Amino acid sequence: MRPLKWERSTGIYLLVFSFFLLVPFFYDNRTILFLMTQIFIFGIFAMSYDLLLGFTGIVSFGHAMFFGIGAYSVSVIIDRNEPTMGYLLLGTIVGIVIAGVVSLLAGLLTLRLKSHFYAMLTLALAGLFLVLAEKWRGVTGGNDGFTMQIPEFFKDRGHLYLTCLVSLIVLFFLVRRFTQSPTGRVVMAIRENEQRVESIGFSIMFYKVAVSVISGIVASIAGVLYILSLRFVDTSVFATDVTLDALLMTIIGGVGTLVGPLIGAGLIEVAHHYLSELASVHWIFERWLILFGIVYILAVIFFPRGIVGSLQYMWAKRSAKKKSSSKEKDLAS
Amino acid sequence: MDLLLSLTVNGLATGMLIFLLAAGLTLIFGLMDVLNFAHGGLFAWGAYSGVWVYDLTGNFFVAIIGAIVTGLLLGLLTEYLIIRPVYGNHVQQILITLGFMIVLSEMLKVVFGPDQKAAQPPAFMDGSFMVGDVILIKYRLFIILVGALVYAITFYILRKTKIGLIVRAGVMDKEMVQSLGINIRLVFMLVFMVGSALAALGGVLLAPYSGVIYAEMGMEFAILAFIVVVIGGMGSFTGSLFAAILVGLAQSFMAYYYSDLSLAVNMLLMVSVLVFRPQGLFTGKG
Amino acid sequence: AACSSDDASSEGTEDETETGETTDGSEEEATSGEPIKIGVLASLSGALESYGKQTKQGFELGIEYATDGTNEIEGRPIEVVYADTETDPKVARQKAIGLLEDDKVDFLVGSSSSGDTLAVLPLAEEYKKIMVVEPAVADSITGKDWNKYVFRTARNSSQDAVAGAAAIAKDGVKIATLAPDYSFGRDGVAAFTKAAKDLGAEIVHEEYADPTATDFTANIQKIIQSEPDYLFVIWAGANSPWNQISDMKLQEKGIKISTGAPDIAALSTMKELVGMEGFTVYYHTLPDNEINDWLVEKHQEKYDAVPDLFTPGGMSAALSITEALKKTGGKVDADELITTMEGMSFETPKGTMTFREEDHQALQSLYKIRLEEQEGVDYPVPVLERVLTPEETAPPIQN
Amino acid sequence: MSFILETKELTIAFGGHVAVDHISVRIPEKQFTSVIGPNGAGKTTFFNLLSGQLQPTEGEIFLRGEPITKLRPTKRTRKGIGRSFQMTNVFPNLTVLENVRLAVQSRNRVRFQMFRHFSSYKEFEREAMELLEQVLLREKAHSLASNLAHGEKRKLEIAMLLALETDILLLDEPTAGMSIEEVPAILDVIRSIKERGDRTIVLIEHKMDMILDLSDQVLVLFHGELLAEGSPEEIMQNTTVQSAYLGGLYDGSSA
Amino acid sequence: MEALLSVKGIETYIDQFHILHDIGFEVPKGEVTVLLGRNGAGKTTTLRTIMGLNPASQGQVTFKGEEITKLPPYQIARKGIGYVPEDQGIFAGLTVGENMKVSMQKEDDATLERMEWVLELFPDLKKFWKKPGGQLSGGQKQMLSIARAYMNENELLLIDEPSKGLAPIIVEKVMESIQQMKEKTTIVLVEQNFMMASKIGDRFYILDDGQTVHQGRMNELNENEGLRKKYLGIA
Ligand SMILES: Nc1ncnc2c1ncn2[C@@H]1O[C@H](COP(=O)(O)OP(=O)(O)OP(=O)(O)O)[C@@H](O)[C@H]1O
Ligand SMILES: Nc1ncnc2c1ncn2[C@@H]1O[C@H](COP(=O)(O)OP(=O)(O)OP(=O)(O)O)[C@@H](O)[C@H]1O
Ligand SMILES: [Mg+2]
Ligand SMILES: [Mg+2]
Repeated sequence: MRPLKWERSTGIYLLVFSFFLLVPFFYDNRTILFLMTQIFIFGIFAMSYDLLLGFTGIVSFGHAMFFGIGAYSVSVIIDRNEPTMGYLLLGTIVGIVIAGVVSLLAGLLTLRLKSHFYAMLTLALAGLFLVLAEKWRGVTGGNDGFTMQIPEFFKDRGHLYLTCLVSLIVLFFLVRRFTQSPTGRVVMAIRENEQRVESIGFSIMFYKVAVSVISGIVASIAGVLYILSLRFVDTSVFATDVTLDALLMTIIGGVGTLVGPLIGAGLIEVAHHYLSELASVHWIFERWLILFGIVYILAVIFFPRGIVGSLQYMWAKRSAKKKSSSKEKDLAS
Repeated sequence: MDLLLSLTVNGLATGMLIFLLAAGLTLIFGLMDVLNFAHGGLFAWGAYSGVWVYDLTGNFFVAIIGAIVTGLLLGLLTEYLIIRPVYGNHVQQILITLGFMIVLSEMLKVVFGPDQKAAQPPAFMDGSFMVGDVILIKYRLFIILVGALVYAITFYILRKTKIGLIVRAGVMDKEMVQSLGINIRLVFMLVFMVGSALAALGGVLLAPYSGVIYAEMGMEFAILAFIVVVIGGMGSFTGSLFAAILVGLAQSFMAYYYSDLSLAVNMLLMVSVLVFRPQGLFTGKG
Repeated sequence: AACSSDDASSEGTEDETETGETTDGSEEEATSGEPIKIGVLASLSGALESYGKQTKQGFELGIEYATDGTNEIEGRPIEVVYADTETDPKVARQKAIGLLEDDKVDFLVGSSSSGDTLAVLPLAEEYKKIMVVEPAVADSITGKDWNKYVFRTARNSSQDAVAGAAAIAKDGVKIATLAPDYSFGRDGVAAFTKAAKDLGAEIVHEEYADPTATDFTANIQKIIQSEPDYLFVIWAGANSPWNQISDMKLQEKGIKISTGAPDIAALSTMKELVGMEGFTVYYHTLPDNEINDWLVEKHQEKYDAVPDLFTPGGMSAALSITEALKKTGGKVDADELITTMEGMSFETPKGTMTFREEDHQALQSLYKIRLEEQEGVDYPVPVLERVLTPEETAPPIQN
Repeated sequence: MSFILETKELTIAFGGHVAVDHISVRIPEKQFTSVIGPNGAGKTTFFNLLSGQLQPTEGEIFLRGEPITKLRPTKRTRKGIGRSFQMTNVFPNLTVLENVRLAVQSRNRVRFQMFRHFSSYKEFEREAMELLEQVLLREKAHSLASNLAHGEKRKLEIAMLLALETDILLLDEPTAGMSIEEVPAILDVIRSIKERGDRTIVLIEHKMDMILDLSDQVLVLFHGELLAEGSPEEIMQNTTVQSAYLGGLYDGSSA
Repeated sequence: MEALLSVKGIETYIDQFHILHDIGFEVPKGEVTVLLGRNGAGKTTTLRTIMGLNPASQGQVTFKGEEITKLPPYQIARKGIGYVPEDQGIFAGLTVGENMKVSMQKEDDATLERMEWVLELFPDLKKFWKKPGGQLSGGQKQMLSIARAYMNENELLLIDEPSKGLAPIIVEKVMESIQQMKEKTTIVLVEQNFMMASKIGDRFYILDDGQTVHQGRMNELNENEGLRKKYLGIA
């Protein structure tokens, strides 16, 4: 029963993903492709956040740090050398390594303690990275940032789109497999009740730190892709706003659902795009951001568990009702 | 010596100001455990409405009362519409309060316009005087005074009444508190309103201090307030006071002695508190 | 705009011959009557909203002025599309792509922040479209990150600094600086220091403060101790040090304050600084020319307010484009436009501006001013001391 | 008789309050030991020390002669000390089945398997189901643990402990709050483990009939100290125990 | 005798789950009414429904002739109904003293008197007055939970498994205290300790699968082995 159900959802995902894979071949509007690319990138980023928040119950207020590490590693290395695939790869690896090390240290330092210490430490570290990027002006250009060339290959809109989408697909299935593996289950148990996990014989530190590292690495990959799509970097990649974006996307989509963050990223980017266009439609929409804020509020009211979470819940509720009503019928007959 | 004194006084004043900003959050986030990202919005509304009333009446104390009333009303609205459905659920709180924050700060622009606005202290508090070589800015002394007063009153209320206990109990187990005959909704609403009023008070007091108010001020200071509440030890009023003063002094001294690091001072402070005293400066109550 | 200098008209003839060579009659036909599209990127929401709006209003008025209200240049109607960058580089790029791909704009204009602008610059090159930068100031826009499609009507940081120095620096004058601790402040001070030293002044202290700071007293204390004649302040954030500068009695201690005068909203926070000497990019009473008179009158009529700091910038950007179009006969081919615009002088509310050939930076007048109290105005008013000529404020070429 | 667990002068103080006070006991292997004592005597704390939830301020613990005082709970569980909790302590938002399956997974030492799907471990699920059957919880296998009634949670607690198949079972009031009708079934489970004779069981209970029925040895804690030690019969006769703990209710052998 | 509390045809849902199907019983003034039943029978949910914590979707709860079905819990509590929840509901972060203080609706002499009585009953509480509730032992928490409910002048007490986790000697004390209170306070008791239930109960109801399946006077149950076997599986 279970594996069957799993197969079906994988099928659906594959179907949806392959639809998106085909998009650039018959639809060539760069604005939309760029928007979609951003959705994929932030989808990856939000997904990495969900791994922390949704699956392990760790809150981070500085997730932007990993995003920024990926972004700066690649852009600095490319900028100082040549815009070739080799340096791109090198930059990516450097980003991954730094993100991994930083998340490892942050995890080791605070994950023994109550969860909000991790949140505070990452907030502080992200702040310090921002200061570093600001101060190390010779390399980073400070707050103004700098533009850079990227390998020819990625200058093609379709290539970039496909690269981001393929990264998303690969990472999504990897992360999903992780959450559905025995290890992933332990991680979820940690979210529920840390102390009890220890007393059934799993050492929680390992798992928490591992999730912190995986999540940091995935986030840094999102940062790399972001740079490829923007060809520009500035200190805003370390800003709290970026973390909040991930947080919002994750929550709107549904915490702990993994697809939720992807849908959340899509929803927020699309809503943002079209709502902001409203401004030129009529002056009444000049303050379109209000509508955007209202979207969040309504989302909580109508989808308290996030979109995917609430749908899953309603689904479960319906099948439970069916079951219990059929049971009642059994009793009656 | 004069220098130290002057740095200390100014640091203290900044600290007190930060405390005023954080005081409301100590109630709402520390005590009631609501992650209220709209706090900055309440704060900015306090500043704008206060300055507006001041421009209208020319009386600073009326302006303060105006801000407090705004805070109370907005607090009522916020609690009822935004917070009530999401007590106890941090994840939902983040989303809904961030949404509301956007609405609040955009509404601010609708009502008061998008430009920054000047704010001056009333004439009798404007300027400074010198004691020896130490410059004492009048308005800062006033801030220190108000800060101390707010601390004393709130501390007294939390100590001497059951309100603090009830709120803490309500956060731990809402159902049980209700089963004991306490209308916890009402209590939460009142405390939230007071927290909002404190935010608004912080806002209106900040205005003449920095001389200017702008719609984005809310988010900027909310993060600082949040940091203070956490390093103070969640929900501890005394802790917030000390943390705020620590931040104020650190900023002041860092700016003088290691100004290259002043960008990082808050974060460094937070890291050191996390490393050396992870539970916060003070724990729990009071 | 008829009084373009000689070299401009000579370039015009050059153009004609060029088009003559590549003449393609049918194309000529096709372009005329078809609209020319201009995409303007500006922060229309968020922290820099008021700057963005100034640019937008200025640009609108600029088109109106240049076309005498017909909205047509060389028989081609002009369509302007405004896009909100929200002061977010990602959004800026997204909107720019939208403008280039969907709206098929022929020109880009913008934007309110340097980051947004830098994120868009490569697109200008990629799509081979002229981008007129306004009012972003970062030197790197016409420096390290420049490409040949980029022209800037806004003054850059260095020009500001040079103007700031010109306002106060003299032989033997001791100056301390106060600036926010990020690239805007650091670059500004570096440029200022150089310019001031060239004028013989001595920089006795450089002080940098947290750009989000509320308390500046410690920084000011250090400045007092360095005993300068002048304190030159570079500040851009909404939070400002003015109150505290006055509270710390700098003026009474014989330290004069100088800074670049900001827009009107921010001027209202500088009441304490009446008497200050400094410079400004624009204040509506400063320039003395017809275009400015027209601008002030029209702006007053339309928005019931005087034009603000960046309004003439927006107008200048529009005028630079219309001027170039007049010269190319309404053709929007980028290479042709580049040759036209390089070295082109054009009239703006701030007088004549000239795009320098090397880096496409518009050389322009800035104004040495003094803040004075004026009856009926609730902010200190910048009063002209001296026009700082384009030559005087020309920044170094950095690309 | 060999001893599997031994404590030497085991002590823990919370602030000034000494909750476990220099306790030296030896728990015989494959026997049934009960711990009784008034509320707050230190029984649960004693368990917490044995299982590693708390670190003693003084004293040592040996497992089969090997010191384990410094080990974390995880390690102790892997070495064979399993426990149930007095205050129900499960994974609330996982299903009942998943709660138990995690314990089964732990026993099978599947810890870092990141790339196989958990549902491919069919045998875990089967085992978990069997355990749920034993504790009369099969029907609730797919409910969330948070939706269980109190007594049901207690049963789940026991199932999770059994799933670990540790050599030592520390049971902290397993039947508290369990209904009169269902206690016998749980008792049967415990008894059958005892009768298999390969496990060491330590039980905290306030139900004297259970103690009398099952124990080989009884430890009595009082104010953190070891007050008495002996066979159930001896303990019941002990007048101090009677007055301090039993009161009038158990003067004979009431139901 | 008039019923102080009467419960009629209660249907309660928690989320989508239908937990109580038609529960009905009467609680006469001055008596101890015991609810019995298997784990998961719905005893706790019944008490919670009376308290308004899981409001009934159908049926009526009447207290002193007044319908309280739809009232919020705090109003129900203020009408004079005290509740000792199954999970004790201790405020872990508050000290024992603060836990007691929060629960006092009034702070008059009568309350202080009752407090003295309670502290005598459970001296441990006095001993650990300043200790956070979360650090108490299981039994101590249970005592604190009972003690809190005794602080107010309640006409009706709903007590969910008070003897759970208590040493025999304390169980005895709790029983005594209930006996003492009976004059003023009517009690609904959920209890698995049959010895205790049978000693202090006047009347019993047996619940099963969210329904009341049997009722009677306690002494009938004590005397009738068949009944005990049938419903409770004990001899
Ligand atoms: N974490 C702790 N901090 C402080 N004191 C504690 C802590 N845990 C237990 N205590 C105290 O230690 C004493 C022993 O508690 P313990 O839980 O071991 O009792 P117990 O014998 O299990 O009682 P019960 O039968 O009521 O469960 C109690 O007085 C309790 O208040
Ligand atoms: N929050 C909930 N969600 C779903 N089902 C629940 C919830 N709480 C209880 N139940 C179910 O309702 C039924 C009745 O539960 P209740 O707690 O009332 O039983 P009880 O008679 O008190 O049992 P016990 O003796 O074990 O305490 C049980 O089957 C339980 O699984
Ligand atoms: Mg215990
Ligand atoms: Mg129950």
